[in-house]
Amino acid sequence: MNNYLKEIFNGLKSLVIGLKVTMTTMLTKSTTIEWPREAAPIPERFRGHIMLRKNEETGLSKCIACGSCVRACPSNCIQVKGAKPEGAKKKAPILFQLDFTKCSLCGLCVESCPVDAITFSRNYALAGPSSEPFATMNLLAGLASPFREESNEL
Amino acid sequence: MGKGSVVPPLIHFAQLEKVLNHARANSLWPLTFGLACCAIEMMAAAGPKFDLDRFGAGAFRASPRQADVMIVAGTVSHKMAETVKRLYLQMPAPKWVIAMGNCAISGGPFNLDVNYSVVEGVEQIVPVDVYVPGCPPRPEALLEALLQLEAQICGTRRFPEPPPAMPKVA
Amino acid sequence: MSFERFALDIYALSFGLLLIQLVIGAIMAVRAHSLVHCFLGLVMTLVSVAGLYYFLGSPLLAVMQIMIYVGAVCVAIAFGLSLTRKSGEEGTRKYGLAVLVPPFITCAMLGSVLLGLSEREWVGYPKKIDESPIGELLLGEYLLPFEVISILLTIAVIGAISVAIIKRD
Amino acid sequence: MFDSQENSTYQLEPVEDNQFVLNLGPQHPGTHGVLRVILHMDGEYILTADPVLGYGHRMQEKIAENMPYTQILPYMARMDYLAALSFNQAWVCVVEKMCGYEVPRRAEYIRVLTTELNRISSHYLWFGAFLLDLGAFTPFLHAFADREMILDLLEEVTGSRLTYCYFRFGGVSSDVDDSFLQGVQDFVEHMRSHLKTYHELVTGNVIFQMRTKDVGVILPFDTWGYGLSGPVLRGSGEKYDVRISEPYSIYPELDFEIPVERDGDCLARYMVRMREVEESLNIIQQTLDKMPDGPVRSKVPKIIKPPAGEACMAVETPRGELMIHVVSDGTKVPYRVRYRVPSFGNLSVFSRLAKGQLLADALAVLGSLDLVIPEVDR
Amino acid sequence: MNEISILRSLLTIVGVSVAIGLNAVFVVWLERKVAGHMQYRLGPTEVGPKGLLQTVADGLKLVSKQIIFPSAADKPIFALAPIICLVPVFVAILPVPFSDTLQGHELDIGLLLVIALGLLNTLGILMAGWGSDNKYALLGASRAIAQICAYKIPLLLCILPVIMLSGSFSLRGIVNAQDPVWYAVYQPVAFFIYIIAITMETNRSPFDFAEAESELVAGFHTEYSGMAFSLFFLAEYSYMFLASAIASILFLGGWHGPFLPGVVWMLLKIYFFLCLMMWFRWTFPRVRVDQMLNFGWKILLPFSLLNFLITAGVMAIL
Amino acid sequence: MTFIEETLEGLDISVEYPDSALTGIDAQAEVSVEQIRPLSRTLFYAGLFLESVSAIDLIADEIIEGVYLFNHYEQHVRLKITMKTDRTTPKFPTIGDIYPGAVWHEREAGEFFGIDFEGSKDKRNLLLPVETTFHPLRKDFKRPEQAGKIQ
Repeated sequence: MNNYLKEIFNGLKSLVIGLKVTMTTMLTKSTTIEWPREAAPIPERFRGHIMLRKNEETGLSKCIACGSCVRACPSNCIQVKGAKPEGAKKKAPILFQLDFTKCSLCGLCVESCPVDAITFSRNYALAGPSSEPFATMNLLAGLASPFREESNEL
Repeated sequence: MGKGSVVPPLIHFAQLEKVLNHARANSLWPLTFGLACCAIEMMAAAGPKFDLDRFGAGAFRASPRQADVMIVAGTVSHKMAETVKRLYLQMPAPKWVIAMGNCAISGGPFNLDVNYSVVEGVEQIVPVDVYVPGCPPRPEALLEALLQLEAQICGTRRFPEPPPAMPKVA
Repeated sequence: MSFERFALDIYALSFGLLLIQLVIGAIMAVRAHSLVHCFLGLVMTLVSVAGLYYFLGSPLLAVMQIMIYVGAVCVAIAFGLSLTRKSGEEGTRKYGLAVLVPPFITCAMLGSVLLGLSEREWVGYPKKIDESPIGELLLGEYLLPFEVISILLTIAVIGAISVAIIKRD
Repeated sequence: MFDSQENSTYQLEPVEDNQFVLNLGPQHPGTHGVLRVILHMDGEYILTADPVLGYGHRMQEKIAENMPYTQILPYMARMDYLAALSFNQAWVCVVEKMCGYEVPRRAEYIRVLTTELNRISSHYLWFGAFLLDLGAFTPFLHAFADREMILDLLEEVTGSRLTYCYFRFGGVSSDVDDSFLQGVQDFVEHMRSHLKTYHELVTGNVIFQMRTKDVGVILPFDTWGYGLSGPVLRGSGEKYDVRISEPYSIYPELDFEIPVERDGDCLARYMVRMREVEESLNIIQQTLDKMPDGPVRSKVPKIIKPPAGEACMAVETPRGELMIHVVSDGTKVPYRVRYRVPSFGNLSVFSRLAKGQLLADALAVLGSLDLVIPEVDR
Repeated sequence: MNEISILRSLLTIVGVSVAIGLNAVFVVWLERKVAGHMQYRLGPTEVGPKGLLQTVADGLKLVSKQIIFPSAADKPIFALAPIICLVPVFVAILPVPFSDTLQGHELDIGLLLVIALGLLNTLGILMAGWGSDNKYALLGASRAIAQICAYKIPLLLCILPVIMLSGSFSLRGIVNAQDPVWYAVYQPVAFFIYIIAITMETNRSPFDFAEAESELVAGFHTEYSGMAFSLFFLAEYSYMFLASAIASILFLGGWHGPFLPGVVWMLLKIYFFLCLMMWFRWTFPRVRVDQMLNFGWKILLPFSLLNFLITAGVMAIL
Repeated sequence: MTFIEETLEGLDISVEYPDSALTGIDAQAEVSVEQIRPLSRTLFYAGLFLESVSAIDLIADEIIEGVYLFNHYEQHVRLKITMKTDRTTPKFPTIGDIYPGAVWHEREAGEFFGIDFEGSKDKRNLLLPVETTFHPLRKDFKRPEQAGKIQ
């Protein structure tokens, strides 16, 4: 009998302690960030889809179309075609297409690039009514993300 | 209406339909349905930091009968394809589908030469309204997909465009 | 048409609807193929009877009817249903002379009721009945039978539980 | 083969009069993903439970046979997305073992630090999901609020929130900075004090105790018969943890306990995991204190060709022992890779545990096993 | 009977419907807000000011959604179940006095009526579970039937002392009988058990077996969509409202209170109970079915019986 | 005398001890098909747990090699047992009645390599759909035509 009452009492006590926790939570400030009205900070190393870096002098991409990123990619999502423009010493890409819908964001292509021409964009909220734009991303056009540009700058 | 909603509305008045569309757009109850990695980000989107419930989409329903939007979050295998289809058919019209993550869009990193098990794109099974690429996409991307779906239903976008990525301030 | 008359019509109409509901429920209770339909027919009948009590000026009886029959008895039956091994179809129905028994009983009862009523006067509204004597009688003069009945019910419940437990093992 | 009628071709055992078949999953809130369990039930009691796997099968072993060693890395994270870093670690360690690569000490410390953070985040998600199975919603989001802190920290170094691809052969892909270490330090302090509220909200709760105590008891005989590992095993009194028994990385230099409970029920498994969180905080604190300076990546050849032969490497993931068995034929593609995943063994004991249980209890047991279905299915 | 009484009845019906609807809209919103803040979140914010229109949007959406009848369903039963669930509340709320003047219909036996009609909810759940031809729904329904046995008897045994103390079955009479001191003071044990019992009665967590999401997907309403589902939703919140109103009448002195008008006091007390139930729901894990039955029979029943006997003894002596 | 030697005493099995620092395997042995059942029974009573049952398709030699990995909770010895069978009709005896956890491993190896585990009560596919007939982990496996597509 004593045990029975004790059990009930302890049980009730534990329930009250639980209620106290939720009540304190209720009174503390919520951690919600009201996106899209405000934005959470995105770390510097954030991996969006890849994009090409601009060569500051020429304004063209740094890419030399060596194809090492194509070889490094586990899921075959990069297509590069290069050609030697007339009078130039190095090859330059004429097509640099990314199939972002196959990418796993591993970063192996960025690491494999010998001239540091690839980097991660900072597009963190991509969505669209069709998968086509994501499957055929022409990274040479504009030398930035084909989506909103302003979000690419650090 | 979602791409796959075959049942026409019971009543059709332009003004009423407009009001109803706004109601639908602001109360998109997702189906509790996770397939793989992206499901965790889907949960994170419902979690405290991002809180899907702000847009009225936090009421995850376990029964497809009560859900409005199916978030296909993860890899769809051939074994699972039948179930995905059936779940979609079990949902009452009007209904929508969000393909979340690269696996759901095209098979993603598993879309390989040796592939024998993964369906390359959930659009083969169900009509998709919004695609969210990423592996996995950040929860913001799912929120953005939801807002885009909302805009699709209403015809106008009520919310601001996604803000640019802010660096962390030390 | 006077308002009085209108109200009386509404009254009569609801009464009639209740009666129809009662009959439908009763038929469903005996004729339905699935056990659950029978059960729901029974519930319908009992609720309609409660409605009749209310219309006949005894809300207490009506409420008690719902509480005891719909609440207690029907829940017990529903409990029984969920314990039954096989739900749904029974075997083939056999009709014989037995088919004549219900009509006979029905006619006899209807006749006696009509006979009894024929000497009464039809009234528009029932008189409000004072229910307090029921309580006084139950807890005074008839206390012993009342208690015996409740003990019987308790025993029945305990018996039902023990039967269920034995079946589970 | 791709006939979609597969569901109807299952040969079910005949159902007796008073029994029925309940199909739990593949979409069911209690199965944590795409697991399907065919239950034969008598009322609320389960007679037999037959898990059906493969709804998340992603050909991991076949992919590994067709990819160079480096390119398998991102796939490891997708196998167990909750403990991506442990899986990363297993893969880089096994290749390093085969090729004999050196790993700088700072890299090892960073690996352990991030892996243990990952372990805590995995345990928090489990905590939330388990309580969700028991019908409590709030602990789930409390755990998520704290988990977000870890994800923020890890995103800062790895660049992704969930499917990290951070470790490389001979080190890690990038160094950590002081602000990250400070952030971890703050997190450890916050968590040490905040863990108390978890115990107040859940552990002490009488309903929680009633739901988990003496439910789903794993008998000692079953532990090795089914090849259990991880907290599921340690909840049954076996002190087996790869970090101690087959030490790898810098674990021998660290001082930590392996929590063990004797009862083998859901509560024991719960307690093991909660105590493991504390131990992980301990480990993280030690790595922070001892963090050496130096490079984080040693030179390794670009194309990796391990000598012909084989190697086994086991690591302790949050769910138990992950063992990778690689057979190399000397080319740049492995000949055969076998993943021995912890949840596979842990799930196989479920049909034994569910027998004779109530449906609610069986789901609690399923939750307490901490399953990641794509890991089971690979 | 005259025109005024008819008008009064019509007004009552309209008033009750509006009150129940508005209350459900508000309580659902409140619940989502409370849940959000208990979980470091915000809850609905974007639809209407502070998300107040969220439930309106949900309601409109549900109304305009397709209703699916499962092919093997027992159609009449399936269709009737949500109505059976909801209608009794409308009747049961009639005798509830919200203030000295605001009452649908004064009835001597108001309390009995409320108790009797409270039982019909379970019938609706049973019909829903049976009619939808779904094993989860059927399990949910059979759980609801088992549950009713566990809470109903302690519930009645807690109401009995109140009836004995006030000597009335009329809700108005009970309120007036506790003019200076609330019965919650005289009857703390009964009050406490009553709160637990109404949590069980309204199928709220930690006793929400009939729809236990992590076990039975959505329990008895697994197969219901659109409008039919929203009726169940409405019924649940209306039952909560009704149970809270009865609780405040029985134990907290109904509309009595200083300074503010009676209706405000009554609503405050009702919302106190509603918030309490939400607080429980968002804190506790679910109890197991057999544990709940044990709890009902082994803890609630003896205590309420003891309380009842002691009350009777004390009253006999005094 | 090491733990493994002690355990395997009396069974006619020659055990090798590779360098465990390099391979992670403490002991390995190749056995004949008849020996696996008595061996695994001995191992079970010695308390070794089953890490994995799998196979390797050695297509050059036209054989399939079964690989059984055992370990011990307290002694920490990883024991690798291998067996060979021919590639056209691969057959192994089941150990599922000795190690209950082996059933799933055997079902998996069965569907992936087409190995018949004789005596096993449960030979259904584990991960692939039940009606699948190909064996994806065989080296000569070609991607089926309809893979990835749904009609």
